[in-house]
Amino acid sequence: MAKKSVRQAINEALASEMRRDPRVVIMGEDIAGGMGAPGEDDAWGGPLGVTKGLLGEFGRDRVLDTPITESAFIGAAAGAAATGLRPVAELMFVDFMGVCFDQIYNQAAKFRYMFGGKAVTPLVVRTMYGAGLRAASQHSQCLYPMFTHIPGLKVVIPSSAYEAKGLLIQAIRDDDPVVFFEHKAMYDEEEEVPDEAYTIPFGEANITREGDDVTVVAFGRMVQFANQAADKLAKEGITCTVIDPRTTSPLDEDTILEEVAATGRLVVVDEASPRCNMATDISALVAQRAFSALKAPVRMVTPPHTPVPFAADLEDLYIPGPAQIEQAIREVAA
Amino acid sequence: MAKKSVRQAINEALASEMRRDPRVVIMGEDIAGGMGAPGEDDAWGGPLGVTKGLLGEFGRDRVLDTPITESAFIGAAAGAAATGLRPVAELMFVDFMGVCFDQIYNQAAKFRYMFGGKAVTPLVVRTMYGAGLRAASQHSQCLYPMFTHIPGLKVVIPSSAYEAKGLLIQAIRDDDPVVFFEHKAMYDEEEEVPDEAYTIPFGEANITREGDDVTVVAFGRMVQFANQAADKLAKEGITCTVIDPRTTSPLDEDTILEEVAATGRLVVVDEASPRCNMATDISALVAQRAFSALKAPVRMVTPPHTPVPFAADLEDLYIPGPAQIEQAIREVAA
Amino acid sequence: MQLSREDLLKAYRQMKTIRVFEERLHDEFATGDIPGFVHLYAGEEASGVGVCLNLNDNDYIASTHRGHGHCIAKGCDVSGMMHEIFGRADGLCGGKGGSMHIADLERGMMGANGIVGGGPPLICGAALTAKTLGTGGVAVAFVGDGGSNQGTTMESLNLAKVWNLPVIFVVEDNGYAEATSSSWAVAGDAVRRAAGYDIPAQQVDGHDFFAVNEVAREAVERARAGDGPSLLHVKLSRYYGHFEGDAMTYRDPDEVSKLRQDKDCLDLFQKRVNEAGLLEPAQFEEIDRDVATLIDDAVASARAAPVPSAQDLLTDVYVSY
Amino acid sequence: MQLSREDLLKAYRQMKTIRVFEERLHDEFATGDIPGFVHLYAGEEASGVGVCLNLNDNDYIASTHRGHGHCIAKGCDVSGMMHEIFGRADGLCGGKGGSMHIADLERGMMGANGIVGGGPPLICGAALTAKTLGTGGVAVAFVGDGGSNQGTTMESLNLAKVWNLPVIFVVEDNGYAEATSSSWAVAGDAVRRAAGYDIPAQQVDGHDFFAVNEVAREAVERARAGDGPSLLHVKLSRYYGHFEGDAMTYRDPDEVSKLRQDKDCLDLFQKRVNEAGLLEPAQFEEIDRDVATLIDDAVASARAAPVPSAQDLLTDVYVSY
Ligand SMILES: Cc1ncc(C[n+]2csc(CCOP(=O)(O)OP(=O)(O)O)c2C)c(N)n1
Ligand SMILES: Cc1ncc(C[n+]2csc(CCOP(=O)(O)OP(=O)(O)O)c2C)c(N)n1
Ligand SMILES: [Mg+2]
Ligand SMILES: [Mg+2]
Repeated sequence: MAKKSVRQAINEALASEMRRDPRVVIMGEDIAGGMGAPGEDDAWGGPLGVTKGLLGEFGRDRVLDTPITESAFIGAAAGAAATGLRPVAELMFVDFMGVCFDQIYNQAAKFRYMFGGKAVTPLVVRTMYGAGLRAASQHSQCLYPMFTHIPGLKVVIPSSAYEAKGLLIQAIRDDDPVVFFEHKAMYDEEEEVPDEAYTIPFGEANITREGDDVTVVAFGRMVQFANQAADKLAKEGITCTVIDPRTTSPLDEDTILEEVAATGRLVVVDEASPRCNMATDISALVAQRAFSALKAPVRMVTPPHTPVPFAADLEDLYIPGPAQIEQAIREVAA
Repeated sequence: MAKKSVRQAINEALASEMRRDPRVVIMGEDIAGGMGAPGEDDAWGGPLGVTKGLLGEFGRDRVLDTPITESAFIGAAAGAAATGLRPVAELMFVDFMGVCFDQIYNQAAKFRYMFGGKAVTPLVVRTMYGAGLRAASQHSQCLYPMFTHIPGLKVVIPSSAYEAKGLLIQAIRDDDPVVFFEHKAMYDEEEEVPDEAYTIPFGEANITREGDDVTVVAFGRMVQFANQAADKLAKEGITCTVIDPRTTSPLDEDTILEEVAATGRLVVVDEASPRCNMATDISALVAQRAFSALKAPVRMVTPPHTPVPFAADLEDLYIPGPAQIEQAIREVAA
Repeated sequence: MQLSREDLLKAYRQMKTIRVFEERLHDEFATGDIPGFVHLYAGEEASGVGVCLNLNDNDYIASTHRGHGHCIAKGCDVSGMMHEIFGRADGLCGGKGGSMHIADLERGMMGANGIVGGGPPLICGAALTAKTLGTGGVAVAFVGDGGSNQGTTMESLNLAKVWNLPVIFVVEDNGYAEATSSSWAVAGDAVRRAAGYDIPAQQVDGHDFFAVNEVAREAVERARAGDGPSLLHVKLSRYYGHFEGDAMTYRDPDEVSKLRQDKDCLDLFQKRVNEAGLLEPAQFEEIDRDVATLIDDAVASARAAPVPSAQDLLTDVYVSY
Repeated sequence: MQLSREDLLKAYRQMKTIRVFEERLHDEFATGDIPGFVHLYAGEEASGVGVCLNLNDNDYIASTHRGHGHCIAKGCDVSGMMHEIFGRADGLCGGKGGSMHIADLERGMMGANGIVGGGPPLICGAALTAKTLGTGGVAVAFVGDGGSNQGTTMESLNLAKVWNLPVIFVVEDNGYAEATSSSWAVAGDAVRRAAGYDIPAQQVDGHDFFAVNEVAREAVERARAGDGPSLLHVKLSRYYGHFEGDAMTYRDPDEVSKLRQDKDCLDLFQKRVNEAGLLEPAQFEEIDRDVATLIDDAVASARAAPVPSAQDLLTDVYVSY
């Protein structure tokens, strides 16, 4: 099997579903690029090149560049989804949700309930998240806890190239509105990814390491850091079960609760701001439903309650890393 | 001391601060009403009459009606706050945050950090939240977990008229951006409220009941339900400490941790949607930092993971009530 | 264009149905049995009906918080609507949506909307679907004068033009957004705003069904021909408060009675049709009787209908979860 | 109006400073030592400087992601800016903001902004402060052609007009938003859009400092006189990619070199001033030398300056918490 980057995996997922279903259209700012300009078409293929090449195969009718009007085009994607298309809209950075969130959480997410079950809204919003690119406070946030908070949305956070392809294909085939989070620092990461289409179901966690001492739950980019910490500690005889829930909504509660029942210890790693985030969500789940199994305090590893700083040294301190995870594991294992 | 409604308490807080400080201005859709219309000025005084009468005393220069453009006027309030005014902007229903959230969380909340500590942004956003008025999915949400998630914001949820007045005056005098949540079903509730101005500091929880068996943490309208449940159970000899944190950001962690240390049992009551909400936030805090004191699983009492339904019976089922709180307390006390 | 007798009858029936529906809701609301926020469309009937008479089930509309009239004009089941507004299990949305969220996607009605300016982006999407799948459909966004100031609306004008979508924006300017006059809150005007996006636009007297119907026909034809979006600035009047419970002190005390006397769209319609001898008085009377029965029955059956059951709280959040 | 020699010298010095600052950043970025996203203003200098020459410290501007030029034109400390862009502890924002968030409220610079369309609402607020406190100040929002499509921008036009605020909206139309041409993405045009809100507006050649300065003066005077907002549609050119790293394949290969040759705002300025005999060549040369030294020193000292220390991560979130 060929090694492919996260970027390529996502691109393949989009291409395969566009080939398969003529109702799938993609849209976003410069997802092709070059509209009205004298030079090349498909000049950008997305701000970081993720959608490059799709214009050539599918044309301007299905690869839709947009003006900078997130409310209008994310809302249009929602409206198109409710009327027969299966749009994949790109919200370039999730940080920009503040100019268009209404169309996602009050419109797309609630159609089905408000309309008494009569709406089907197969919308996918792809979006970039996360720190690490020195992109500062307004281009580095995670914000997936806010989407997870909203009933009616599904939220996907792939942790690798293989995961990204399978989960994105699932998202496009899914009949509910899905927000798909791509970590901007992960696009170049490679692993083996099949050429053909495959799906990874939502709400089924992936256990990336098995161990006896501590259960570690981590999301997105944090999964690899958790694995690194686990690998290191394994050499000292502290073994961890590392869980990648893949989707925060739906959440595979059973796997988390079972694994905590087995180890009796929990560390949750979340790159999002610490208040009302996924670390609190998982910790609370366990404190309510696996309390009797717990042998030690739950430990949350998150950034501090600050905006994301610009300066490299500060940003590196801000992001939870393998060292902090390692220390948290040691603490609960002690 | 005179009994006053929450509505009147808020109105008095605004009036007292506008009298005290000419830099305080208020703005919002129909906070006075009647602009350009042939009939009465101050025709509405806010959609539910909360700001009624302020126009007469302070005039159109300080009581600013706005077009329906939340991004523009909430952003204007943020910009005005950063340049010398102390604006109190009304976001009529917090459900509308989706059309203007950027100006709150990417602009106002982050100025100080992004600008290296050189900005001061004394902005208050007053907003209505909560279910109970049959206002359906887009006019009944809580959403305060999303604001709590954002570093740089302070979040206030008063639980009564007395609390509302003191906390709002504090909010207006505070130098950071504050979002002030008013439960739409509580405006007519009365209690004794002093005529003069007073402040209630942020980050200091209020213990509304003291007991030995269970610690109950509740927010906003849920505080009274928690007290009702506690009163009822007290007659059976199950006594509760009920904590109203008053502000979710900053959060009085110490009081919560101390009280849980004393009772060993925790119930958290939150009207917000259950994922990544304040119930998970408090539960996780306790599971991490007061674990050894815990004698029973933490219990969260929240609505289900659904939008708010319209039909009265469904909405009544949706909202966490005293009966559910009572049952949760019984469970953890057992 | 001269409308067929059939169309005239349909138009009158719909306008009358809306009127009686809304006046009845006004009374029922006063009994305390209707929950929540209710915004009545009475007085504005010629707009919704005048526009929607040009549409079919293949076409979509997106409505506002003041949505009952648009629903009826687009062909939603009137009894189902009444049941919905009373919060009944067999309402159009199972009692989960209520007045502010009535929708019927099968009729091309994408929902009333609790968010001012919520509809225009959605309707761009319906238009995109029509364009992409070649359904021949068009899409209409109704928006108030107040809603015309929302950024979402203005962004949608630009997007519809840039994407050349079959959209008609109908700005229903009833002079007020809540208690605020549009003469104050709307700088410039809608027609000139549309010109700023190169979108053809016209102002029209919204009390005059025929005028609305005519400009709407042109706009719909333009859209169907692939010639892109249009905007109609419809000037009209609402007879009741912003929502039920509004004392309307911001209006002249006799403003509404004068409007009812001089500008009533139903009166104007009848007068015009009578003068031209297009329909018989008896035909109006028959419709009036039908409508009265329809609304009476709708209220009676809504009052008698069962409310949702407890398990309904948890359903319809996702297709699968 | 004929500018004073002092103003001419100031204008040239600022434009030149911006140019050299940006070209140097372009080179420094290539070394890999500048973190993050950097958007250069080179080519657009006549706009920021032409506008801001009419302003003083009492006035505010809100900028965009492409903010360096506006900062310099508004009088921010150039060395402090360079330190900030390098992420140094003694940068204008303590290294926490970087290129996309440089601000200096004391100079009336409300920040570059990472959110397209983020600035116009904020500037309405600065204008409200000026109006409410009677400071006599005015407020300028810079926004790109792309940003002119954001709902926040259009809402701000309406609010500024309705509140009669002393605001000037400056739409800097460099022909592109990222890789998308404004001729495609902007339906209609900015001047006609402004007319839709009854806001006086003018298009102006943004390569011509004098033209910009003149229309901006009128707009600023209108604002100071209490006559409300104006809009300027400034047509200009950017010399580098959207951000550093952009290969610009969407442009004609020789587009920029032609622009540099025919339309360079610094060249046009010098030519005009020389022809009119307003300044001596030696004066330009002196400024050029000063600027070269200023930027050299700024880079050298930025490179040598300490980075923030660990505890800085946690400060400046709140005034008190
Ligand atoms: C985003 C948003 N802001 C504010 C409101 C509250 N609100 C509901 S209707 C309304 C007035 C709308 O006026 P207009 O668009 O003219 O419609 P009309 O009521 O006159 O039909 C307002 C302010 C809302 N529902 N959504
Ligand atoms: C709300 C939002 N949407 C998208 C972006 C990504 N983005 C940054 S700059 C830019 C293009 C802006 O174009 P224009 O306004 O013309 O300014 P220019 O770059 O040409 O100076 C885009 C799309 C953003 N930062 N914010
Ligand atoms: Mg109106
Ligand atoms: Mg541009």
